[in-house]
Amino acid sequence: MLEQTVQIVSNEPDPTDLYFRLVMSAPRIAPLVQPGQFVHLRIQSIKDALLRRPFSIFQVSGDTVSILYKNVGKGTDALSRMRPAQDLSLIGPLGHGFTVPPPGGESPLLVAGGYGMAALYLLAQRSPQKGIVFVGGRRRVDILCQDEFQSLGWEVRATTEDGSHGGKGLVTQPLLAELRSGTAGRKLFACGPTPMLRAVGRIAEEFNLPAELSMDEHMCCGVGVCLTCVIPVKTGADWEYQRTCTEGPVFDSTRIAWDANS
Amino acid sequence: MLEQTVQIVSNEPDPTDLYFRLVMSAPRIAPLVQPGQFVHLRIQSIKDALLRRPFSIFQVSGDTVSILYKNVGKGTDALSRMRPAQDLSLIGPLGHGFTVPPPGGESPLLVAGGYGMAALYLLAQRSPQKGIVFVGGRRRVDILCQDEFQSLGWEVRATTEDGSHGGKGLVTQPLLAELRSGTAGRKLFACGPTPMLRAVGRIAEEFNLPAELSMDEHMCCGVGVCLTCVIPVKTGADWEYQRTCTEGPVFDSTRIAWDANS
Amino acid sequence: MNLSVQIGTLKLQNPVLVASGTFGYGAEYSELIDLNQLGAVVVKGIRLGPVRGNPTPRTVEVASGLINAIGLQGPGVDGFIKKYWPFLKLLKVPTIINIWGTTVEEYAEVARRFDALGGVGALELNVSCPNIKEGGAQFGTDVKLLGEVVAACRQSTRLPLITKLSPNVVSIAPYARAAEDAGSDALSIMNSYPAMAIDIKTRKPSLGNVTGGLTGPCIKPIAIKLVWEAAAAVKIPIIGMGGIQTATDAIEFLMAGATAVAVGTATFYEPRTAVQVIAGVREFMQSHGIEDVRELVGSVRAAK
Amino acid sequence: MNLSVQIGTLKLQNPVLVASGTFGYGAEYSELIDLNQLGAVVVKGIRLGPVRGNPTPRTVEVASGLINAIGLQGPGVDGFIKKYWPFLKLLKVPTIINIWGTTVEEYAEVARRFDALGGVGALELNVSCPNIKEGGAQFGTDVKLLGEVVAACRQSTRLPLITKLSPNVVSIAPYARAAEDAGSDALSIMNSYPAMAIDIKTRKPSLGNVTGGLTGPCIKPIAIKLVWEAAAAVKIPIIGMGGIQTATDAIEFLMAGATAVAVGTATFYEPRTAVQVIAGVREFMQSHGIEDVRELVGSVRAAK
Ligand SMILES: Cc1cc2nc3c(=O)[nH]c(=O)nc-3n(C[C@H](O)[C@H](O)[C@H](O)COP(=O)(O)OP(=O)(O)OC[C@H]3O[C@@H](n4cnc5c(N)ncnc54)[C@H](O)[C@@H]3O)c2cc1C
Ligand SMILES: Cc1cc2nc3c(=O)[nH]c(=O)nc-3n(C[C@H](O)[C@H](O)[C@H](O)COP(=O)(O)OP(=O)(O)OC[C@H]3O[C@@H](n4cnc5c(N)ncnc54)[C@H](O)[C@@H]3O)c2cc1C
Ligand SMILES: Cc1cc2nc3c(=O)[nH]c(=O)nc-3n(C[C@H](O)[C@H](O)[C@H](O)COP(=O)(O)O)c2cc1C
Ligand SMILES: Cc1cc2nc3c(=O)[nH]c(=O)nc-3n(C[C@H](O)[C@H](O)[C@H](O)COP(=O)(O)O)c2cc1C
Ligand code: FES
Ligand code: FES
Repeated sequence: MLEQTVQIVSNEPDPTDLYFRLVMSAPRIAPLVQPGQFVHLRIQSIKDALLRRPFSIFQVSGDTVSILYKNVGKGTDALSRMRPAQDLSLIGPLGHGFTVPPPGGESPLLVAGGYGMAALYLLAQRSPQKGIVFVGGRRRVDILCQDEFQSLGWEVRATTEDGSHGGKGLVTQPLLAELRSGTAGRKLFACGPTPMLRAVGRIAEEFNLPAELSMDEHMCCGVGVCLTCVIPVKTGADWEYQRTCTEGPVFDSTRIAWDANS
Repeated sequence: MLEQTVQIVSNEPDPTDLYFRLVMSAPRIAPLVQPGQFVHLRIQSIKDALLRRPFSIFQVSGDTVSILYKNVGKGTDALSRMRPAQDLSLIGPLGHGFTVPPPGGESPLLVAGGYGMAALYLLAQRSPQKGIVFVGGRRRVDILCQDEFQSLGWEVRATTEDGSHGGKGLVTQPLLAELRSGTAGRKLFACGPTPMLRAVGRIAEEFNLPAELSMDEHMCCGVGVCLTCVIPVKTGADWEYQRTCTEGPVFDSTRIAWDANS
Repeated sequence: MNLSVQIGTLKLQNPVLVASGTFGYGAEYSELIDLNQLGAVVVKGIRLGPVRGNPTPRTVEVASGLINAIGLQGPGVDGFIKKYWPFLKLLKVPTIINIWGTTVEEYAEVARRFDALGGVGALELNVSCPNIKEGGAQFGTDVKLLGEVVAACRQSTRLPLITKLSPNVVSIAPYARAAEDAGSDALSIMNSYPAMAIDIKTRKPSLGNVTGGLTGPCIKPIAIKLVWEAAAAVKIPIIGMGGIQTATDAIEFLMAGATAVAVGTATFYEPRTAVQVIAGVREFMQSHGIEDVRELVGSVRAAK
Repeated sequence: MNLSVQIGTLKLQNPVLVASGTFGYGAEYSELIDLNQLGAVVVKGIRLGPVRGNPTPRTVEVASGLINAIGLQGPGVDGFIKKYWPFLKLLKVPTIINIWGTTVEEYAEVARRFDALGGVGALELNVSCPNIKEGGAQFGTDVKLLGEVVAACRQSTRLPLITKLSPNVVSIAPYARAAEDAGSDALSIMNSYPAMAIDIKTRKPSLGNVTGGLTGPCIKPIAIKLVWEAAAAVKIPIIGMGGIQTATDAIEFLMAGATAVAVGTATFYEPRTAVQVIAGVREFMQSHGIEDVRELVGSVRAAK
C-alpha cells in the first residue's frame, strides 16, 4: 500500500458519456497489483466533498494503472471532467483480492454486473485457465469490456435486462444453464451489485461450488481504520462485522452471514 | 441591480502574476454602472467557500465590464485560474458610488492606494474636469494603471514605500504638498486601505475640503440584507452603523464616526 | 398538485420561506427575485427599540458555512413600521415578523404592537440568538423561561406564534414540548450554532463580538437531527432550516418532519435559491407522482 | 525550538496527535506514515468486552464533513491486548487508550486493566459517543455522572487521565470543571456532534443507526468556541480537535487555548495530514520567531 500523486494519461468516455476509462501513470503501484484489488482516489475538485472514492483496478500495463468507472454522482462527475496531465492522489493497491486459480486447478466462471466487469479483468488475464465470463447489465451500454475479455481468449455470455444485447434477462440465467450442464472442477468469481452477489452465493451453495465474491460496500478510509465498510461474516456459530476494504473486498461466499444484519 | 451569468472575455495577469485584469461580457449591466460601484462575483471553483467576492468596477467598454484584482487568497486565486469563455455569476452594479464633479465644479484630486486605483478610473474618465491622481503602493508593482489615467489626460503622482517608483513614502505626502500650494475649488476622492482613507479624511478636515471616501469593509451579501459591512456614521450628536454595500461604499468623509467603534 | 401548507391559521402558498436575518426587510431583494413567489417573507429580528448591533467584523466565512455576530441591529418596532412595513404590507405573500426582547414583558409588548398593526402573517419568537448577551439565548436554553415567554406572547396576540428554538441544548424535545404547551402554533428549527474563528495572522478572534453563530450547509446535518427529534415530540408544525441550498436539501427537511422550510445563508451567495428550491420541490413531486406536498412531511418516519 | 508539551505526567514530543476512531490501532497507517513522528497515537474506543457495532451504512459524507455511526465496534480489552498491543508497545511515541463503558464500574475496571498492562501513555475517557444508546453520551451530558465516572477512573489508575467532553451541552464550562475537580489531568474537546442525514431517493435515514456524529472541517468553528470557553474555565491542558486539516487549523486551536491537538477525519482522505500539520506548525514557529510552541497556547486571550 502506497500513497502516490499520479498523473492522468487519458480519461476517455464511452459513446454514451456514462462510463469512462481512466489511465494513470503509477509506476510504483502498478507492479504490486493483484486481481480484485482497488485504488482509493482523491478528487480535489469535488465541491464541498472530502472523501476519497474507491475503484477496482481494471488494467495494469507497464507503469500505468487504469480504472473503468461509471459517472453516478458528484465525485465521478468531477473525475470525468479531469484531463490528461492533471494530478490525482491515489492510495493503492488496497484490499484482499481474488485467488488466481492455480495452474491445472478449477476452471473459472466469472460473473459480472455493470462495472463489476472491471474488477474481473486482471483475474481473467492472469488465470492460467481460461473460462467463461457471464456479464449482465440493464442495457447494451452497461456491457463494458466484452471485446477485451474475448481478446484474452475467454468466452463471453452477455445478458441485458432489456434484451438490447445478448440474452434478455439476468446474468444468473445463463450461469444456471451452464451449471446444469456440469459443475465438476468449476469455481465462481463474481463482482457486481449486492443482489447479484447474493444470487451467485445461493447458486454456489445449491451446486456446492466454491465462490469468491467481491463485495460492494460504501467506504470511507479504505485502509481499515474507520470500520465503515463492514459486512457480517460467520465466525463459527456466530458472526462478526469484517471490513471489505482490508479483509475484503473479496470473500469466500460461504463465510458471508447474509441475514445477520436484518 | 441585476444578477447575470457573465462570460469571461479575458483574464490577464501583470508580469508579476499578482494583479489581474478580468474582462467580462455583461451587456445588461454595463450601461448601468456609475463610478465607484462594484460587482459581487460568485467563484464556483473555490473549495469549501461559499460567499461572493466584491470588486470595484474598473472599466466599462461597450458590452463589457472589467475589474482589476489582486490575488490575495483562495477566492482571488481561484478566479486567477479561470479562462476566457468560462462563466461567472455576477450581481451588479452595486452600491452608492462617487459624485461625478459637475461641469465647471470642483477640480478633483484622486487618492488611490493599491487596487483602490481601479475604483477611481471611471470617475476620472467621466469627470468633465481633469485633475491629479495621487497613487501609492508598497512597491512598483502596486502602482496599477498609471498609463490609463495619463491617457485620459490626468496627471499622475506616484509614491512607493520602497521608492522603487515615483517618490518614496506615502501617498499622502505629495497630496499634502499639493494642497499646501492651494486648496480653492478642490475636492478629494479616495479609495484604498482604511488607514489611508482615514489619513485622507484628516487632511480634508485640516484643509476644510470636501472628500468622498470609498470604504473597504468585509462584505457578505453585498446587497444590504446581512448587515456585515457596516461602518459607524454620524447622525447628529450620535452615530449608527450604516452599510457600505448600499449606503456606501462611498461616504462623505465628514459623516464617518472614525472613533465610535473603539 | 398542492404545495400549500398551514402554520397555525396562516396558509402558505408553498412551504418555502426565507430565514430571518438573511432577507433584510424584503425590499432589498425585490430587484432580484419575485417575492410573491415565496411561501412567506420573514424579516430580521425586531425588538421594541432600535438596536445598534455589534462591532465589526461581523461575519467570517468558514468551511461550507458562515459565522455571524450581527448583534440584531435593527430599527425597533416604530422604525420598522415607518420604514419597511409600507412595502411589506402590499406583498401578496404573508410577512412573518421575527421578534425578540430582553425580558418576558418586552417580548409580550412587541407581540402586542404587531398584533395591533394588522396585516401581519405571524410572529416568530427568536429565543435563540447566540450573539446578544442580555437577550435571546437564555430564553432558549431554559425550559421554564421558554414556556413563560411563549405564554406571555400567546396572551398578547392572536397572530400565529412560531417559536424559534435554540439548537444549543442537550435534547430539543423538552423545549419543543414546552413551546407547544405554552401555546405556540409552530416551531422554527434551527437558529445558528455558537461558534468561533481565530485569525492566526492577527492573533485575534475573527469577529468583533469574539463568538458568533454558525450557519450554512455545514450545519444541515445538525438541523435535520433536531427537526427529526422535535417532530417526534410535538404535534405542531415545524419550519426546518439550516444549510438549505437545493430542493434536495429542502425535501430532506420535509421528510425528516418539517412542514415548511426556510432558506437562509444560501440567499447571500445565490439570491434566487428560495425560488429555485420551490421549482425543484415541484419538479420532484411531479416526477414522483406526489399530489400533495404534505405527503412528504415526515415520510421517513412513516416508512419505518 | 521546542515543540514538546506535557499532558499530566505524559511528555509529548510535539502537540499533534491523531483522534480516537480515526486511526484504528496504529498499525493500519504504518505503511503510509512514520508513526514515530506523531505526538502520540490514540486508539479506537475500547470497552471491557468485544463490541459488534452498528448496522451499515455507518458513514455518510456531508458538506465539508462526515457523519458516522460506527457504534464503537471493537475487540474489548483482552482482544486489544492480544491483537494490537504487541505492535503499539514497540512504538517510540506513547499510545493513548480511549476507553468507555456502560456503567461507572465498567469504566473503572477498564482503567484498572490498562493500568496493570504497563507501558500505556494515558487513558482518554470517552464520555461522549453519540452513537451508542446504553453508554457514553449520558455520562457526558450529566455533570454529576461525569464527575463520578472520572473520579472512579482516577481511583483505578495513576496513568494520566484525559476526559473527552461532549459538545452537546448548553455550556461546556461546568463539565470541564467537573472533570478537573474529579482528578482529570486533561480534557479532549470535541467529540462528534449529533447529526443526521436522509437519502431522499430511498426515503431512509442515510445511516443504519438513523443518527450519528458529525465531524470534519464543518465542525471546526464549534470546536474552537468550546476550547476557548473550556480554557477559560480550567487550568488543566486541553487537547483540541474537530476539523483540523492544516497547520493553520491546528494553530487556531492552540491560540484558542489548546495545549495539543488531534487530527481526525482528515486522516481518512489525507493520511499524511498529522505529519503535515507538525511540519507546518514548525514552519510557522520558525517564520514568526517563536521558540516554544507553548507560547502559542491561549495567545489570543493573552493578547486581549
Ligand atoms: C471496492 C470498490 C470498488 C469499486 N469499483 C468501481 C469501479 O471499478 N467502477 C465504478 O464505476 N465504481 C466502482 N465502485 C463504486 C464507486 O466507488 C462509487 O460509484 C463512487 O464512489 C461514487 O462516487 P460519487 O461521488 O460519484 O457518487 P456519490 O454522489 O457519492 O453517490 C452517488 C450514488 O452512488 C452511490 N454510491 C456511493 N458509493 C458507492 C459504493 N461504494 N458502491 C456503490 N454505490 C455507491 C451513492 O449511494 C449514490 O446513490 C467501487 C466501489 C467499491 C467499494
Ligand atoms: C467594495 C469593495 C471593492 C473592492 N474592490 C477590489 C478591487 O477592485 N480589486 C481587488 O483586488 N480587491 C477589491 N476588494 C477586495 C476583495 O473583495 C478581496 O480581496 C477579496 O474578497 C478577497 O477574497 P479571497 O478569497 O481571495 O481572500 P480570502 O482568502 O477571503 O482572504 C484573504 C485576505 O483578504 C482579506 N480580505 C477579505 N475580504 C476583504 C475585503 N473586503 N477587503 C479587504 N481585505 C479583504 C482577508 O481578511 C484576508 O486577509 C474590494 C472589496 C470591497 C469591499
Ligand atoms: C447574518 C445572519 C443574521 C441572522 N439574523 C437572525 C435574526 O435576526 N433572527 C433570527 O431568528 N435568526 C437570525 N438568523 C438565523 C437564520 O434565520 C437561520 O436560522 C440560520 O441562518 C440557519 O439557516 P441557514 O443555515 O440556511 O442560514 C441569522 C442568520 C444569519 C446568517
Ligand atoms: C469514524 C469515527 C470514529 C470515531 N470513533 C471514536 C471513538 O471510538 N472514541 C472517541 O472518543 N472518539 C471517536 N471519534 C471522534 C474523534 O476522535 C474526534 O473527536 C472527532 O472526529 C472530531 O475530530 P475531526 O473533526 O478531526 O474528525 C470518531 C470519529 C470518527 C469520524
Ligand atoms: S473503509 Fe474504513 S475500514 Fe474500510
Ligand atoms: S454586505 Fe450584507 S449588508 Fe452589506
